[in-house]
Amino acid sequence: MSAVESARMQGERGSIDVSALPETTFGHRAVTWWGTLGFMAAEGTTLLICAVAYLYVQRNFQHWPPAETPLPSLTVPTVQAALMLLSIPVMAWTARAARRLELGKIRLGMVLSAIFALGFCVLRWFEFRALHTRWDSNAYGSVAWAVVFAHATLLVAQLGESISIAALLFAGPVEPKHFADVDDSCLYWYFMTGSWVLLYLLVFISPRLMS
Amino acid sequence: MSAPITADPAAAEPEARASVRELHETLERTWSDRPGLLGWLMSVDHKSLGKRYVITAFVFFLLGGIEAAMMRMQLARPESRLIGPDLYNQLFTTHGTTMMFLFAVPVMVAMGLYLVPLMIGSRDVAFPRLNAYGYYTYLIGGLFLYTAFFLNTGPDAGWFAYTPLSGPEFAPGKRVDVWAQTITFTEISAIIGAIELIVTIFKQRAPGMSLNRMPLLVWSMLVMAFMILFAMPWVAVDSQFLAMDRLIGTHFFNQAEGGDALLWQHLFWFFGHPEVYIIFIPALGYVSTIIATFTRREIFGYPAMVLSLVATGFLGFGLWVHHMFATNIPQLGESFFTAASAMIAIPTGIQFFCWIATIWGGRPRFTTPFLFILGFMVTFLIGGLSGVMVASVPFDLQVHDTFFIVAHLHYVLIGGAVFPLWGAFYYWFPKLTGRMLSERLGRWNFALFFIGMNVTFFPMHLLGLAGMPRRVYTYLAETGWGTLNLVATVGGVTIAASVLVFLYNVARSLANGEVASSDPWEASSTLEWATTSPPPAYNFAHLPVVQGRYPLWSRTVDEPVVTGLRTDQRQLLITTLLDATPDHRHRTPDPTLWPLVAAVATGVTFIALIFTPWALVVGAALVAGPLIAWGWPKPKPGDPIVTEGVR
Amino acid sequence: MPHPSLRLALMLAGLLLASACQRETRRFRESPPAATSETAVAMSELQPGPKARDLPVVNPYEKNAYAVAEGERLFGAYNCTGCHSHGGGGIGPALMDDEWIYGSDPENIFSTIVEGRPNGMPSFRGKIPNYQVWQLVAYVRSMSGLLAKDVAPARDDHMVMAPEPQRTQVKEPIHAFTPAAAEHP
Amino acid sequence: MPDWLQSVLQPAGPQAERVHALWNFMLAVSVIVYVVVVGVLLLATFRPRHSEAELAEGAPGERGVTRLVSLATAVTVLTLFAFLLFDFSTGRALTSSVKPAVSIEVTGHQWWWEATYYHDIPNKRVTTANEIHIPVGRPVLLRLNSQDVIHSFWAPDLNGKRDLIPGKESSLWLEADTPGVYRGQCAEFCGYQHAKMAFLIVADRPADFQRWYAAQADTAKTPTDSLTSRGLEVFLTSPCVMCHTIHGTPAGATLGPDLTHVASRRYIGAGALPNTRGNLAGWILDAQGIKPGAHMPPNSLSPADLQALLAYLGTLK
Repeated sequence: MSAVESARMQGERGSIDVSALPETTFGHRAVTWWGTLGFMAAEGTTLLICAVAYLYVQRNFQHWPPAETPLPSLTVPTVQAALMLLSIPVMAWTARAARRLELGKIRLGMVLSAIFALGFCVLRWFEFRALHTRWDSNAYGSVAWAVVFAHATLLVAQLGESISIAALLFAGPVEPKHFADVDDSCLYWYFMTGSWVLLYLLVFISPRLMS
Repeated sequence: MSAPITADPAAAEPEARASVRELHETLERTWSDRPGLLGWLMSVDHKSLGKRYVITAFVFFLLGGIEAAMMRMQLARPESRLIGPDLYNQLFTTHGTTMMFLFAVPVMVAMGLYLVPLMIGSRDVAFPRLNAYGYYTYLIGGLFLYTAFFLNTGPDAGWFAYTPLSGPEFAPGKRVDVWAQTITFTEISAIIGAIELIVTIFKQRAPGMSLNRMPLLVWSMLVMAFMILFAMPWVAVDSQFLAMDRLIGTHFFNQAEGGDALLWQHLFWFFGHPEVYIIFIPALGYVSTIIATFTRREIFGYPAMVLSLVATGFLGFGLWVHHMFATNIPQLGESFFTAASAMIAIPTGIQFFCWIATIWGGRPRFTTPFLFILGFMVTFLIGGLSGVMVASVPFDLQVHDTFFIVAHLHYVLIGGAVFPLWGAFYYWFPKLTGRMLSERLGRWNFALFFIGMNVTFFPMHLLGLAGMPRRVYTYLAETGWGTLNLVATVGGVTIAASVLVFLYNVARSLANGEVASSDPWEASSTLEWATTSPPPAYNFAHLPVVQGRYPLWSRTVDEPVVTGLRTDQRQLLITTLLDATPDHRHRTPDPTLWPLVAAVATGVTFIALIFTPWALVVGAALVAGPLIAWGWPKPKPGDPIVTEGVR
Repeated sequence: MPHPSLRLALMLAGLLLASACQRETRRFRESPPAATSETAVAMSELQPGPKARDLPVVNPYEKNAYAVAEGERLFGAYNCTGCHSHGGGGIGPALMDDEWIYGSDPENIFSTIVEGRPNGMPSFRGKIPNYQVWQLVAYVRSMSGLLAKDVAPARDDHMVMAPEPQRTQVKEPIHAFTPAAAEHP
Repeated sequence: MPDWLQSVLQPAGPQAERVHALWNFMLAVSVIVYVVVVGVLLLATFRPRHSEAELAEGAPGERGVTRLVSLATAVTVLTLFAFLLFDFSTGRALTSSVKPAVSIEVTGHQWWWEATYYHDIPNKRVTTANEIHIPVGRPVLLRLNSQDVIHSFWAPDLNGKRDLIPGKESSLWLEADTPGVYRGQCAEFCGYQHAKMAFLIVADRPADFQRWYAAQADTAKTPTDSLTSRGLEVFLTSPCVMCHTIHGTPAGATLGPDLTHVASRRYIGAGALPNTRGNLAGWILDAQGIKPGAHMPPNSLSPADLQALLAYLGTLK
């Protein structure tokens, strides 16, 4: 309660004057950060469920992938994963800039993130082809597509967010809170890329270890 | 007790009075909705949205009840030809779906969205526009289900929609797709509601309301929100798998192509069991609140109560397989889930004992809310005990999927959730509307409901033991089930009567009910009773400062209040997570139409998805527009604008 | 006189009702569709009085998902798969393409089933109730994409033999050419 | 309590008896718990407290209450523990691993039951529907499969239920103590006629069972008089032949129940109707009026043909 006490000192008698408190904060202090965290929890659960389905269905197959289905090819997904890891420091840099309220830098950062996200989406298209199976050929195809697709929705969402934030930073009236938005967007970015690395290991590497 | 915190114009000296009135007017201008229908549609106020949420959920409760009544009519006599199997299957499926997805969970979330900001002394939820989006998504989902139902496209594979019966081969047409998409709608709104509650409770508590001073209801809402966050996605994904199996020919549940019918059941029940506690835990919060008020005693053993809530929340995730005992699962697994299912009785037991201790120590006032709480304890206990019984595998294999289970689940859900909820309606109705409900009618409502509920569902225990399976549209006369079914139907009529009494009571009170003071129950302990009934758009003229678990009881004369929040724009006070010390001021958005537009776009997308997968592509674009418009800033003069080179 | 927008809404509702109900009704107690004599197609060109085209037969099941699903079930149950496989063909001709030896109209297929055809197609006269034949007709036509997507069956719970009717491309049905025309091309 | 057609409370086999004992135990304990808790609750609510003095004196101190609550919790835990012990012992007792006297393959269909008794000699193999005969006092193993959707096999008087999941064979032990007829029905929602998907388990004395088995293994008797032979013709030329088998005749379709010995069964339509000539006629002409949605189509037979058919089916003992 010390903060309350001190706040009361400066305020009029019997009241806490909060007019001196800041209006923009970052990280766990800000509500939007917690909101982002909430959505990450829900979407993370969704990805987890797809992974569970993938492993559950596996028990019905002698061969994984099934006999006549080739292994998923590695090139594109690996490039994708590498690119994602590469993008993390860029976003970290952007986040730092945002916390220092450096408009110029975060403009650059969000443009870069938009480009990255666009690249991810394009690569994702080829990742679907890299599975060498169709969603409707058998259960293996279904779960493999499900995992990759579920994560694709994150990519598309992030692409939309990056583009609109970038557009806002250039065109729109920038308010202080938008620095916090950029910061949260970076947080989401870590989740998006990090979760893919795991799913990449599951869908593209684990079948190799099995066969 | 003591005067409401809202500075009362009549109190202070003339000039002070003038300034106070000015303060109220400015706040009113800043926080109230725009006038007219458009303003109503644009509202992002947690109170007006919360009220709509509760009313919508209650309407769905009535619809579900009507379906139940029709089923009871059909089952009243053996070999009855009132309703054929086709309609009957749609009825019980829609009844279950409505009660679980359109009533029980939404109404609990709605009560939270209305009450929590008031109880923790804040002015709105964390993300008001998201809140509006969540509500409209839910509304569209519900309307969608019922439109389909009246178009003879009501889902007919059971609210659990087991594959392959719900799959593409055995469920032709679009009925099951309607079910799957309804689920998606309600999951989205529930998850949004959960995030709202978590963030609001974490970051917006009045100064001094540290975690260990949070009202028990707020605790229960917090636990419920976390359960929703981690349970709901399971059924959302599951139902999407089903929709894909039916629309684009995937094989998630097609045994012949390596899929698995049991995968459906595992994913469904991993949500389905926590669901029960999502419905039950907020009810525990109502019980604690109401008991405290009407015994004038602090709930005994606050730490034990909180720990029990949290424990229930965790254990709730460990029981899902006890819905699948009949499907050849390994012995070891069975034993584990039996033990877990029995264990969850312990935290509930602890809370029961604490409540009894509280009542013992106090002097109860037998108001309608308190009666409903007594009704809760007497009926729910039966459901709890039969719950421990069905945790046993051998016994469950006998009564699983029989009317014994129907009896059990209704004792748990009606006894455990609807009784407290009804108590809550009577308790908070004055706060929501500013008018009291009639106590006399309230007693009738309670008596009829209590009798009707037990007459309807108690015989079903025996019916189940006598071999009557669930979800049968009729039965042979020689089974001997006729009498008990008739009794149950009579009970159903009694329940209907009690509901009518309630509706009449509400109508009467709204028309010319006794006007409610800010604290009509005298001795309420939580902050929502510190402001007028109904609360002003801004909830509190000065945000309160909390000095105990029961702030209105521990209040002193020169109670400190919060000053210095801007009154000319919507500003919230954000406090720290653990001990709620003031941290910063948060600008919260003004009313807008975009959440509604976005919700409609979402709705169109999901409904179109029943017919073509391409709806996803079109829909994504369709939804993106409103979302961007929704987030795009419209600064007013005087708002800080950042320009190049800011530091 | 209701408000125009209201009238529009009512019209739309009516439309929805019509389509949805046609698709979703489950009619268990079937009386065979009217106007469907077992021999819907004349075996002879000659007819009394002035020459007139006989009216096309409407198969009420082609807008009803349940009936088409029943057709699919019967297609397997009565072992049509034995010769036609799952539409891919084998001993008998393929049914999922747009080639129709005896025409793709409902009445042509009906009489093919009831009367049988030379070189192998047996006659099911008296063995399959009329309404079930019409359900089979609807399903057979769905296999070559001649039915609305929201009515045509989706995948069944077996190994994938052929793309499910729901996603077959709609093709222009080739209409019946009479045996006479067949003899003198 | 009335004498139910099928009930958990009138066990007729060792498995059901054990579960019944478990139920009695749990019921007794639950009643005690309920009475005590509600009793204390009512006392707490209505105990006299006219004056502050009475209010205070009736209420034990903080520590006293804490002690009481902890005690109650401890009792709860112990009770649950007792439940678990009884439950696990019951569960273990039910998983017997003796050699079955008879092993029957039961297949669930929408909406009837097919039962096949395998035999070393192929033509001694018996297929019947909706009426399963077992020798009394012998452990019987059912191997459960489904042809379409999930069903659940449940004969409450004999044992708990077990789901029939397509593509996943499951098994269930049965044993009847006394000769008699025990009814059961599908317990997992399986579509339009889930309500009318019943079966009978007939427990015969071993000798009677052997006699029954021999009769069932036999082919249908060939019609002797003109009427019944006419009936057979009707059967073979009407839709009947598309779905049903009668061993010893050309009829060999397996979509519907095997009718080789249909006249020997007590019910038709999976427990929908007693097997009388009149009911059978109604069933043949308009099954949809009795079981809407079932796969048996209506048949338009001339009165003469119908009589002949009924006469013939009547001979299939």
